[in-house]
Amino acid sequence: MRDLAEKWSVPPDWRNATIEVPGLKIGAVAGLHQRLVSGDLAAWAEASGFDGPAVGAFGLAEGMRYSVRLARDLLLAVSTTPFGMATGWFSEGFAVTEISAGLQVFEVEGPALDAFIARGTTLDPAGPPSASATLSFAGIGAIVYRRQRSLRIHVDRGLAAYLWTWMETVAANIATGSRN
Amino acid sequence: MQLFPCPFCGPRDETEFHYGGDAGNARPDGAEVPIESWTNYLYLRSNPKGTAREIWVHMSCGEFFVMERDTVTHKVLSSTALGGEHAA
Amino acid sequence: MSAARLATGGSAIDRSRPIRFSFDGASVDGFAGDTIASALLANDIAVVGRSFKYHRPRGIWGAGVEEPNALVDIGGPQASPNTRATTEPARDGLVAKSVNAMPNALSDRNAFLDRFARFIPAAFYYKTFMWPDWHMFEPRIRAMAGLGKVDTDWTSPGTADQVNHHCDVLVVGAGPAGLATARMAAGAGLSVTLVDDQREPGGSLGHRAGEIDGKPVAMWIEETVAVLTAGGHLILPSTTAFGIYDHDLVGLNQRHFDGRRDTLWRVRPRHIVLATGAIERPLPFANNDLPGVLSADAALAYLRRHAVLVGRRVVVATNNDSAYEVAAALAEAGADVTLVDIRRDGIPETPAKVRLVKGRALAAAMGRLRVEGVTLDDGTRLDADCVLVSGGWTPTIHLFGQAKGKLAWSGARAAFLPGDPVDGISVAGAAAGSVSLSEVFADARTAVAPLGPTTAALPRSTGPEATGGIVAAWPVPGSKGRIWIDYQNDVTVKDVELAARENFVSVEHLKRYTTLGMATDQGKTSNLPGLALMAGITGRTVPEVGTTTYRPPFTPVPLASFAGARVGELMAPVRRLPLESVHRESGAIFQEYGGWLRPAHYGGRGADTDRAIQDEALRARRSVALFDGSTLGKIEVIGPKAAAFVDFLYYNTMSTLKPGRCRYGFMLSENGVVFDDGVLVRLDEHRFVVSCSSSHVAAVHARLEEWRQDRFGRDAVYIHNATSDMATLTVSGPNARKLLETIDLGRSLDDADLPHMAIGHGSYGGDAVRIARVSFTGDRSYEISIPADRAEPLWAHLRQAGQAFDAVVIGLEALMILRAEKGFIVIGKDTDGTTLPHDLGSEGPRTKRQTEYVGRRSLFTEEASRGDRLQLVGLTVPSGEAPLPTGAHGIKRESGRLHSQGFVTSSYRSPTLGRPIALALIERGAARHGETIEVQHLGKVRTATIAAPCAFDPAGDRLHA
Amino acid sequence: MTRRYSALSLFKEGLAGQTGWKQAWRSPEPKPTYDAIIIGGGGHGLATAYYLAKNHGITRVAVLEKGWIGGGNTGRNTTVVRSNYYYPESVELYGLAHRLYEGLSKDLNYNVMLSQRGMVNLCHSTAEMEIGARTVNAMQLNGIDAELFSSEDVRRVAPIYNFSPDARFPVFGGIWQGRAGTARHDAVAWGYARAASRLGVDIIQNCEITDFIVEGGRCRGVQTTRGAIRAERIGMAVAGHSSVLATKAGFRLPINSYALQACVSEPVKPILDTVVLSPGCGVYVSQSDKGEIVIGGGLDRVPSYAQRGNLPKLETVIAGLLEMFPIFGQLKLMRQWAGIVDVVPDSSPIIGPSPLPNLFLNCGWGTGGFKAIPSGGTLLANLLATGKHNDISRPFDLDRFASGRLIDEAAGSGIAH
Repeated sequence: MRDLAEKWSVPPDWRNATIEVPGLKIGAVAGLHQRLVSGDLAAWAEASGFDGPAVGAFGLAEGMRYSVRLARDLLLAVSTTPFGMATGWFSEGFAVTEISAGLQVFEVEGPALDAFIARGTTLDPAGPPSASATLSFAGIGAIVYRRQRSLRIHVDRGLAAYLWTWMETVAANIATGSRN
Repeated sequence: MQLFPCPFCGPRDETEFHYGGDAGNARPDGAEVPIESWTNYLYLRSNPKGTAREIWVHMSCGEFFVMERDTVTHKVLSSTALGGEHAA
Repeated sequence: MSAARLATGGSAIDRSRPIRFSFDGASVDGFAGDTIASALLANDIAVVGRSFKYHRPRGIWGAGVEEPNALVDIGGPQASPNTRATTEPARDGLVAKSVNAMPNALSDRNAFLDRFARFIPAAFYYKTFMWPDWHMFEPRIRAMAGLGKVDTDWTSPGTADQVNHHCDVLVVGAGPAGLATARMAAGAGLSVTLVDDQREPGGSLGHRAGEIDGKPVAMWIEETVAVLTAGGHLILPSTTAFGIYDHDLVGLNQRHFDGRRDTLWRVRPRHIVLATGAIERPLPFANNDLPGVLSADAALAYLRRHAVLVGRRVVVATNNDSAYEVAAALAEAGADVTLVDIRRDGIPETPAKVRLVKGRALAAAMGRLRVEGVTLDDGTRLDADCVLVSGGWTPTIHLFGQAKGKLAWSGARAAFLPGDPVDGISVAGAAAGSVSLSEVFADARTAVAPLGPTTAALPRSTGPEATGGIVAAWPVPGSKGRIWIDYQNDVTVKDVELAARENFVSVEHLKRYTTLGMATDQGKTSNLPGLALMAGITGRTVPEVGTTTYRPPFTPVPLASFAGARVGELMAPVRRLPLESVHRESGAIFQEYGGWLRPAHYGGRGADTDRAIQDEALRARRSVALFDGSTLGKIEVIGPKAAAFVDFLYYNTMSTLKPGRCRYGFMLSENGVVFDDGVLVRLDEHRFVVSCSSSHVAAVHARLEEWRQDRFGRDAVYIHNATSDMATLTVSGPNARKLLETIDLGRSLDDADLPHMAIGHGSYGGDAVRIARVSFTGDRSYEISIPADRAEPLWAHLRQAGQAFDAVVIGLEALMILRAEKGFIVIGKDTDGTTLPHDLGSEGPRTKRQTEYVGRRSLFTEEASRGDRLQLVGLTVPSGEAPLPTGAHGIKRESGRLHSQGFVTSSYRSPTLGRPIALALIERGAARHGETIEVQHLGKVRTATIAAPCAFDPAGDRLHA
Repeated sequence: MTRRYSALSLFKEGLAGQTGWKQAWRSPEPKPTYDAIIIGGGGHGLATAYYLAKNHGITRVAVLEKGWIGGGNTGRNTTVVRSNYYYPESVELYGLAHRLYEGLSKDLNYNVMLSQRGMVNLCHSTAEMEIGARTVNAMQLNGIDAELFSSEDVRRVAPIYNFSPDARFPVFGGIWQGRAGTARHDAVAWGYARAASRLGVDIIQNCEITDFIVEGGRCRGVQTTRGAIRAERIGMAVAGHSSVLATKAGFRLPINSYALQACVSEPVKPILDTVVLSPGCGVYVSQSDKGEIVIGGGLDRVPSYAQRGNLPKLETVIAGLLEMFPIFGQLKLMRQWAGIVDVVPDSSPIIGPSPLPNLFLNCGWGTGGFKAIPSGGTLLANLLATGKHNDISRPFDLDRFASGRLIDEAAGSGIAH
């Protein structure tokens, strides 16, 4: 029986992994605190101080702590500092679960960003806003929004290596296409 | 490639959705329900050629909703969140 | 010499860049800008291929995508069988070979088949080869099949790029209609994407005369392209719109000529303009398939674009006005031209230096390997080395048809035109039946009108205008000689007559019976003449006969374009463990299990595999084992009605579970079948964690979400899938607690504080950890869950501390042995899609539970209550025998035949017990412990004795040892 | 009399310009009454008519076809014939069809080009090999010519498969059935039509059912676009549209209609001799006698009656194909189409009386109807002639959904659903 470790590429060390081609720079974002929050989102906002609007697909997230809308009653709270709140059920009507280690975050930037997006999803980034930032990207479910001039992608930790290989392939395609 | 309107997210690619059966197919509860009712619930389908009312789930955001569409022309007629909530 | 390159001219070729390629082994010279076809013509290579069935010699017919004859196999890294020579750029060093010809197109050893043509008409194979048996004949017939050859040594030069694209207006075709439409749409402030399958824009303007806004057409094209480019609009040359799919998604295939694979574009425009032009039809006359019979328009294209004069003594046959410009141009270029028009009246002025024969049609072309002359229908014989025909124009409305647009028959145009408008799609130019540039530009205005006012002026045709003036000249029944309708598939008038005679009169029957229109050109030149002939034979009108369905792709599209990057690793992703790198360093051998890449065992390759696994299992029982169980599902159910919710979702009552405790249970499908099993953890009053099987996480999550929204209400309970947030490290074995007590986990591990089936909270290195005392091995076990990105130090610590206890790291294979010794099942392995909970010995909830749960009613059907259901058992084998093969069936002998009475689901050698063990699903098995049955595998029969599923520590003492 | 088909008659006709052939089937005007009506002029309907006449001597039979015969799934499928099933009930059903196929060309005097070049269902892991063994053992017990192939065996029958160690879905082995293969789909429909017509059956094309005539609680005939046609025994075999007719007849079926896509490459010289199915890649593939690579995959995701191909599914299927056969990366897609299939929860057909007396069902074949045409016809003919099941059709009655006795081949492969 073949050892499949030989077949599947070794997942990179996210601490220093980068993809760089003309027009595109891709890296992993470390150290973000992330939580899933469901239920009465207004009550959550009041209790937590996450009071900005929750961004949808390709929305622009701003600040040190922000919310990304995943579903009608579900959001992802993202912060560069610890939350300082418990998880579980809150009598105010919301539920909180830790997910910091569960979602790997990548950041993509550069003049070829539009070309990169066009290869990842059929959703039109210039189209009408779409309320949830979860969408099918590179053939898998992902959370996709903008942060400053780059694109942030959160993906299930188990699929991060797949997305990385996909991004390497696509970045190479974009680079070859623009060279010709 | 069809575009289905998720009541929450708006139009998304058909690959983000999963079909969930006939709308209005109420589940009869209990170990004693007549087997005909249970069989109807579990297996029998309207499967209309033309306008259909169906349950769909938008797998990206997890929304279950009712969609009316034409099974021949693939024209989407409406989509409504379960519980009567509509997208803002 | 008949065809030749002229000394000057040729708008498409660059005489400063000569190229050389090979065709059928011969060297062919050309210039950059040549197609393979134009270069072959320039070298007077008349026979370029052989037809599919009769192996008739065939020459180039057209100059575009409609080409039925000139197919070549291209070799090398860009290998592509059946490539149209008329659209393939000639490139230096390219190797092309004719298809379906052995050894080459000129002298094909199967050419003799044509002499037997009368015995092998359309569909002859249905009528013969039945005796003695089709199998006797098929291999030889099969060997004749196909056109080009697959290069078996070829390796892929990479994957195709795929791009999603959005725009306001997609214009298909960059001829006069497309260019005008694009420019006016751009002037309306819309984003425009303009695609064309040629390398240069212009369409028919590239070789037809005209003048726009007082300028030569070339200038107008250049200016229009410049306006579009400056406006940031996308122009894609060498790009074919091959299909319109649901909700107006348009598929494009873009060719590159730099070694890259083609690019697939998925375009979602707000509006589509089809400016796809029209394709010239052949005329019916005997031997109309001879090399040297060309489309008149193609001859003009070769002349003006490639400076190739296709013949010296040229007969131009026509039923419409468009061939007059061709005749004039060829005469001008030095050919001796006779124009034969079937019409007598209403015809254009005879061009200079052209002989006109009016009111006459061609009866036959003569010649063996190429045209040597023609006879007219009055018997007149004309010498010729080339016959150019124009049977009228078929608008290219494939995409309109694909979009379910209805077609309308136009007698005046002798063609189907787009009928009732289709939302979101306009058709303009020749595709809409327009002939003159003025009409074409009027179409462009109509096409963009619904899109809003435009600042761009409508172009004006200021030169001579083309006229139509067609008199239909369809093939007619009873014609003399062999008249080809479908060139590539060798369908003649007689074949269509035969189909009609045998009642294959429906247009779809005609197509399938004769194969008309089913060749690689998909009938672009043959469909309309074929159905017009069927109309003539059956006394119907052409629209009564109707057309066949238009299906994608418009022209063949490389399979690689559809696959895109989905090759190898990217074709179907596997999930990766947080500790994969650590396991790699530890020498783990990985396998794929349920969509995860996981260590199967550590060390031991090839022949040593089994020993390594046995060793891991044995040592796990002796002292303590470490196992990475991170794939186990961890779906949180939180909310005020969480307890009622899990009660409904599980077969077992779960609401009675106390906070801090766990319970094993089944989830059923509504048909009662066991869908998943696992441990439910109750963290507190309102919070549960569903530990589902690794491969079922997504499906279980979806089920929970569905019942939540559909039955319990959105605010009753919330579902969070946190599976990947934590790694789960399992410590199992008699010394499990001792090992863990050497590590500070921030809490007591005393059995009073953390009994079996309880969970406790602790910490490690500042991180909160959750410790669950559940066991899949039957030994005392602790599952420690820690944030996935912090698991590495704990794992290292466990391994280091484990050395004192002779701890062993085990992979999934050893775990499978350990759990099977205990009779613990794996869903989907020890169960199938018919297994009900009571088949697995779990009868309690079915008989006792009074509350509702998923799948409940299905447990009381006639089938669910049968006495002879397959039930989970253990199987033992006689001492000294090898393990039973998994998948072997228990058999019984009834009425002289063998029947299955169940099968082996799991089977291993147990190192601890020193004997094989097996789990099986056996008919009435639960009541048959001790009974010996026969077991068959691949024809061999053995015996086995039915036993309880649990073979090791049935009392469960080791959980507490 | 229709001329008998043979090499000799073809030769004689060749000398006479092929002008002496008669209609393959007659196209008569419908009569007001028949002994039996069969709705649906596909393979199953035409076969039913043929076997009614041949096996039961009932020749006053009309086959009513909405469009043109063989124009539904019979003319749209990927032509695989096999009987490698797990459960004894399925083996009886498909085994009967397979045996009838083996004699069909001679029986019908129409060459249906049954090409028994074998089929392999690949196994891509140890776990799949174990299921493969379970399946092969069950088939062997049920009398099917199944073998468990090793990876070397697979290499022998499909040498161009991707045997690279880096293949996404490496081959561990497979389930082989040597008698499996393909048949020419159109010829099956036309052969049955010709043979049935010769026995007196009226084949009425362009005749759409608009309603059922129900009197005294029983079905007594049908209203059609060509007038009322009455009979006391009515069978329906309208795969893909079964629910539409059921609705007209006043009942529902456990069926959803889905598009099943298929596509072919351009024709190339022979390169693939057998039928190969890869569950991992989600593709089955063969090469036709014309040289086209014939490609099929799973169902579309969206219930539909639109007979058109769709892009996402096509992309998935082609990606799977190229993973199986990387050298097909040279080829081009020539044609893409779709048929509408009846999808039943247990993926087995429904054969038997309908809730409306006198109306009998032959539906629910899912993606596998073509291979079952001879038995579907035989069994529906038996039901129409006798009003009763025989042992082979009994397990496939509609009543299995209430009793729970489903015949779920996917379940037999360990799939819980």
